Amino acid sequence: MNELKGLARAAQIYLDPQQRARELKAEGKKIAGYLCCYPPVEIMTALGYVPIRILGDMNEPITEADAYLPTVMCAFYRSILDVAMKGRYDFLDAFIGAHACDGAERVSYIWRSYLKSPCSFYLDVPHSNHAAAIDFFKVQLNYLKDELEKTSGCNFSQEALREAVKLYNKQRSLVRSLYKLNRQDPPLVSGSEMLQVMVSIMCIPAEEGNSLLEEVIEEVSNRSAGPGQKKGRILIWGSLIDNIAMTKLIEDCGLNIVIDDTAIGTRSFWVDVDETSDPFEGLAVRYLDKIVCPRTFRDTKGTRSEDLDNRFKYLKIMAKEWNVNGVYFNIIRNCDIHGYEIPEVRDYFEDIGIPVLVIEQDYSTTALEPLRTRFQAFAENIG
Amino acid sequence: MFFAGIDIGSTITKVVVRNEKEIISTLIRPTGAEHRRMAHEAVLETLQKVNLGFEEVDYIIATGYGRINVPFADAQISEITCHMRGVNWIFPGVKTIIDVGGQDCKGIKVENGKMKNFIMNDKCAAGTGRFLEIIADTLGLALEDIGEISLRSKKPAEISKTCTIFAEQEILLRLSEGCAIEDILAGLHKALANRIYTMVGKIKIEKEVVLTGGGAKNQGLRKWLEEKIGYPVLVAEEPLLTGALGAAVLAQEKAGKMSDQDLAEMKKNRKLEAVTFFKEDSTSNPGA
Amino acid sequence: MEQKKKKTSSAKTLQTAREAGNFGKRILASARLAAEEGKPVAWSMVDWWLGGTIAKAIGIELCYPENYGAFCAAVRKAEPFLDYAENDGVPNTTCGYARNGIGYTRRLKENNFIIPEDAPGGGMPKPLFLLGCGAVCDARYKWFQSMGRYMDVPVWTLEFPQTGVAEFFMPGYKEENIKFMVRELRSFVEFLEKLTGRKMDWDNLSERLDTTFKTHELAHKVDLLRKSVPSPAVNTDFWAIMIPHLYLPDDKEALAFYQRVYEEVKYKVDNKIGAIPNEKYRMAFAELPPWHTLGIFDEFAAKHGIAFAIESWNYHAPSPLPESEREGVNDPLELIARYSFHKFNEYTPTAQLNCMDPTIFTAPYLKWVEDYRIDGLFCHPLLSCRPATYTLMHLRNLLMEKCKVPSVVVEGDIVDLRVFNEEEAHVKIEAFIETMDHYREIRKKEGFEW
Amino acid sequence: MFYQAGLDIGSFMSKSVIIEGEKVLSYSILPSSGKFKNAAITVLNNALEKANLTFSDLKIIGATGLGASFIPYPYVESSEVSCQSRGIKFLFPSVNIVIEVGDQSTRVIKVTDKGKVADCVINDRCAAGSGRILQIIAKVLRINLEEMGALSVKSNNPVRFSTGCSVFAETEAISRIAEGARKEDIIAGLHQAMAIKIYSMIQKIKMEEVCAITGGGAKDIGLVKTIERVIKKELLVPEEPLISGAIGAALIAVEKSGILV
Ligand SMILES: Nc1ncnc2c1ncn2[C@@H]1O[C@H](COP(=O)(O)OP(=O)(O)O)[C@@H](O)[C@H]1O
Ligand SMILES: Nc1ncnc2c1ncn2[C@@H]1O[C@H](COP(=O)(O)OP(=O)(O)O)[C@@H](O)[C@H]1O
Ligand code: SF4
Ligand code: SF4
Ligand code: SF4
Repeated sequence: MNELKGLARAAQIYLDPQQRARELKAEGKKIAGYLCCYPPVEIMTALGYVPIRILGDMNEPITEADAYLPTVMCAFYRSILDVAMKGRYDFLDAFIGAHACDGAERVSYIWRSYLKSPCSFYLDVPHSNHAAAIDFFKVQLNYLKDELEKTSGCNFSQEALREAVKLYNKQRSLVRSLYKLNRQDPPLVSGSEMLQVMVSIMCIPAEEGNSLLEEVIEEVSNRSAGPGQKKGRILIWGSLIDNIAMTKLIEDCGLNIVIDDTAIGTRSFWVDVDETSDPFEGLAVRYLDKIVCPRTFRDTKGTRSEDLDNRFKYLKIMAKEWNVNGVYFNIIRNCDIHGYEIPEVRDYFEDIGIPVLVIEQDYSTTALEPLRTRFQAFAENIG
Repeated sequence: MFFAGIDIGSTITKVVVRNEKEIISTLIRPTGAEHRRMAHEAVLETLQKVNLGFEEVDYIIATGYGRINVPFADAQISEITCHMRGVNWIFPGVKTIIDVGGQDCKGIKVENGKMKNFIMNDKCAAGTGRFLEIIADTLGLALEDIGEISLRSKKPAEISKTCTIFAEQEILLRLSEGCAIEDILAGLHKALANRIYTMVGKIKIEKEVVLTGGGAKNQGLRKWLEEKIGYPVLVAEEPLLTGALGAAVLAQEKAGKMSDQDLAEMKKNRKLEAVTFFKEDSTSNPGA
Repeated sequence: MEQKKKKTSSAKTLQTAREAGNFGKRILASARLAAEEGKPVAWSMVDWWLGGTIAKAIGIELCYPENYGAFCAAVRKAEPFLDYAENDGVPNTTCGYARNGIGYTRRLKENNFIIPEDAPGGGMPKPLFLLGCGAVCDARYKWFQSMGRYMDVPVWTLEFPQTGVAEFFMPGYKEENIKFMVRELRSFVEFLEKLTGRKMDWDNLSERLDTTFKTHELAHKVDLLRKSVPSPAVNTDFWAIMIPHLYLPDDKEALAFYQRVYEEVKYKVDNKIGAIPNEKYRMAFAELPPWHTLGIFDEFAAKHGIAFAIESWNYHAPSPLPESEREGVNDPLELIARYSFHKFNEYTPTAQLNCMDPTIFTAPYLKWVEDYRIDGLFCHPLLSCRPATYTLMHLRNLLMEKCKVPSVVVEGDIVDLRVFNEEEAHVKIEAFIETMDHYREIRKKEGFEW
Repeated sequence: MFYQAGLDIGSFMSKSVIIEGEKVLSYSILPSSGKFKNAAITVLNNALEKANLTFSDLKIIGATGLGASFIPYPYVESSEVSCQSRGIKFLFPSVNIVIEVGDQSTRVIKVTDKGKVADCVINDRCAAGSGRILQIIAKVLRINLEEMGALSVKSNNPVRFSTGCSVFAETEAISRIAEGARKEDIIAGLHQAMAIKIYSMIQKIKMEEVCAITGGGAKDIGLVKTIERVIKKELLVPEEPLISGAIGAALIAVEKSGILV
């Protein structure tokens, strides 16, 4: 199959993330594409689908999508629809849209109004982690299962789902181990390498992803020359980054990306699914409640500062454990979910003495260069 | 000991040479296309004014848009940091810096000499010094004069187009309608001041406010900005130089942290040669 | 910033529409009065009658930051608030109402929660809690969460499931949605009881619901009357008269008011009195209006004979809840859930028929263009509200493909008038007249009804 | 038969045509140079002269363009969009879509069988992508506007512009020259950027069978070829693209005034 291993293999997959899926499809596998980190991959896997995360492309000028979406929306989702309209995801056997945020929701709708897959499901993810919402989400997951089952060609079994949960929990724990290697100074894995690995494992079968992760962990644990020491150790918070042009720019400017809280990064892997007797229960709780993303509303309980801790404490912990001295807010322009959160998260970090750089970027590689000065100034300031 | 800061702006190249206490020589010249390989000459010229040799300079820092590839600089530092340091050196009480340069406009918040926050606009020329240049050019006036002229107006014209290019057309239209030049200029300056104010306002403008960069040389812009802000802003004697000055100040600081031996070693490796320092394209091949 | 725009507000064509403004002022005034008397006040998002009615039944006065945003924009006093919100780091791409609300709240806080003297419309008093909602847009809860930042008051978010068209028809799916909503409402009642120390007044709630249904039925009948040619009322009328049915439907005065609206419109229809002289074209408007420049529609009417016969699905009262849905439902909470869900899904069959998603913001128009004999759609993509903008391109495609109705696109914003270009709107409408003529002929050729 | 005149007083160029029935008798094109009134008078007189007519021979004058309000004699005004669509239909009866690259704005117009506007997308808030940038870059490169096209076609390594802003594109071009980039590559890069922008505009109203390009930008063969490559379609180009708006103005004036031809 392929001789490349570890980081080199990840770099190769990253270059054409859908290639492996197309190969598998040619071998007769069914492929399910999903949006954002909310549709449970366990269910797709249990039904014999290979789940792949649908990505945009910062290198591709957005043209086709302009016929279907206004230019004022999140460029990441515009790009997704654009590459899809251009045929990049034509091979999908199932499309799973999700109500991650408004952008994801509307794109799910528009996608399936024009691009027809043999199976398509729109997963309504509730806005809160209220008890009723979790139960409702569980019902939704059952509908997802039913819908996928119709076209999967195999029957659903609780056993298979439990196996899938184990498989992905293993993946999550491997991802966490990999990130832990960046607690030391200098970190062992660069932000760009990390991103290549994350993109790769989201686009290949879990078993392959797990071996890839094991290879990478072994490779970097033994490495003598990692990304090297730079001026700042930063955490990236915000909308996702799926192109290394972005991480390279940041690293070029003298910053080590040691940890992130973004959707293509820790947010998708940080927490496990509990192995509950009804696996749907564990899935619903994990995806709706345990994933911490500002798209999910958490009730205010008690005072304001308790509320803030309830929402962002994990960031404080990350910042401490990875010993960061700066935070970069990566906001894709028009991302409301993160946009409204900026002042609060900023103040939260600044209260613990960690400076913040906020950039609203346009999700396009041609628009990156002007950002250089900002990253450099930030590096100089925290370094 | 001597230290040099060279600020290669999109429009203007500035050099400041200092000793431990004061500025001893400066230079300001356009960055124009033909000068883009001449950073070394600019530095030599500045040194020549005070009869210094190139080897006598202990530390050189390059900043500005074109800083990235100046082969003889000992360090490159972004213009945001340099402006902040330069302005802070002149006005220790500064809290907010508004820098209107040729290619961008920045707001910098300073607290106890440290940068607290900054904001920058560089996607649209409508809020930058380039806007002023184009206006001056369209009206056939000298850039130095348009600010003054705009102050004569009692009835600023309404300029509805924000785009620099379209504003140029709107000027022609207003002229055809018989609008006075000073009123047109006042309208344009006001519009520019508004845009800058809105942008910088995002990081909260606090006293003392220093206006710097080439835009600070424009009296009209200064007046309309002060009107928006509600109190006077400070301007350095030569606002163009703050970036280069900050670089020179930083040069002294860096040199101070090095041993004589290391400094000598570093100096030996300097290459004083013509290389284009504009290399914005380094990531235009991403994903590869 | 100085503004030299010509006419801002519009001359409404209905007498009742001219009176409707009082309701807006009344909402603010009663909230302030309640606050002075030490009664609980909350700020609520428009949530399609889910939580607002319940809160009022337990004795809480409500005001609506969204409505306040539109108000500040209409009197052109929103800009300082927008700036003030952006000042704190809120991106200028977020909802204009939200930025207005955040800016206002920030001012309020800095004034120790004494309403600033110059607050437009007298201002909103500090609330006991904030009521966000999950319907339609993320702003509805994220924005309320952000306002919490300045006040240290609890925020409650009401869930509102958003269903896909195909899913809506899956077995049992709809009832699961209702079940979820009812449970949500129940925990909201618990939250209220705990917060206020009061007990829910269920009779009061039922009575309020009853009034709501009546007010809405009238509002809906007015909508039906508007199908007549010439149009008895236009968009600028609607945006005034909607305030009582959107914010105060459970109020007796609103009901009485609607009776009068209905009579006035009925009279005009019976006597074939058009809202605008010389109606030549009938247009629909999607979705949220430029509150700061409503006068422009009068100009379109005068210049080209354009009547905006229907507009803004989001703001319209739904058709009455079908009997089958009410039957055997005794729990007022369930009734509320069913009604709100009905509002969002009554056009889902239309969407299914057309093999398209979503229902919201698109499917109603597919039906409307036929019912209201629409010649063209005016699309108003908003720079700051994506939720009402996301589907506009899609809607235009659908209308053209399925009904041969063309659309004109003029960008702008609900609140931020810095991004609206009146001149551009006029140029585009002028060219669009030809377009409407053209498609009238095409529709005729292809055998459409209108 | 009678004589009708059309005037298009643009921000950059003033154009006039004299039409008799189905025939364009003469036309004239002059830079507006910011003096719209003068330009309007001169450009009309020139065309009259060429057609051997005098002002009194004209039955009606139609006008359009940014500077139309400066025309000192009576005329019928129409919007630029309508004029372009009518004018193009007159020149190419089969056309469905017109791309107009003017000085201040780029427009894509969908045209009905009768030459009326079926739909349009206008880009006129930001000069990025308008014809103006061509002039700016020509000036930077010290070449004539007319030479741009031929040079662009020669490029095989177009420069990738990192900015959308016309003003910054100028600065960027200067940097590229300093780095030694070839003129043709810079121009081709610019054309590529414009073509992509135009393509996405066309997408907003959906592609149709027959497309034409007009306005000053249509004189730039490099731009035309690049757009053709990007949209994968051949473009019709009028012999004199600058006058299509003026033609339309004349035709619409006749319709509006109800004179029988
Ligand atoms: N004498 C002057 N009077 C008014 N404006 C000036 C003057 N000199 C320069 N400027 C303005 O300053 C700008 C350049 O500012 P500068 O800070 O040097 O920018 P950069 O660092 O990008 O080259 C020019 O665009 C011009 O608008
Ligand atoms: N010979 C030419 N070659 C290339 N481009 C040209 C040529 N002549 C004019 N242009 C372009 O056309 C534009 C003017 O187009 P025009 O349609 O006259 O616009 P307007 O009507 O706004 O004046 C100029 O900005 C210029 O870029
Ligand atoms: S970046 Fe924003 S709009 Fe895009 S997926 Fe994330 S939350 Fe949604
Ligand atoms: S729908 Fe739009 S305008 Fe209304 S609250 Fe949401 S974002 Fe704001
Ligand atoms: S509006 Fe004008 S100045 Fe601004 S980006 Fe566009 S072309 Fe440049």
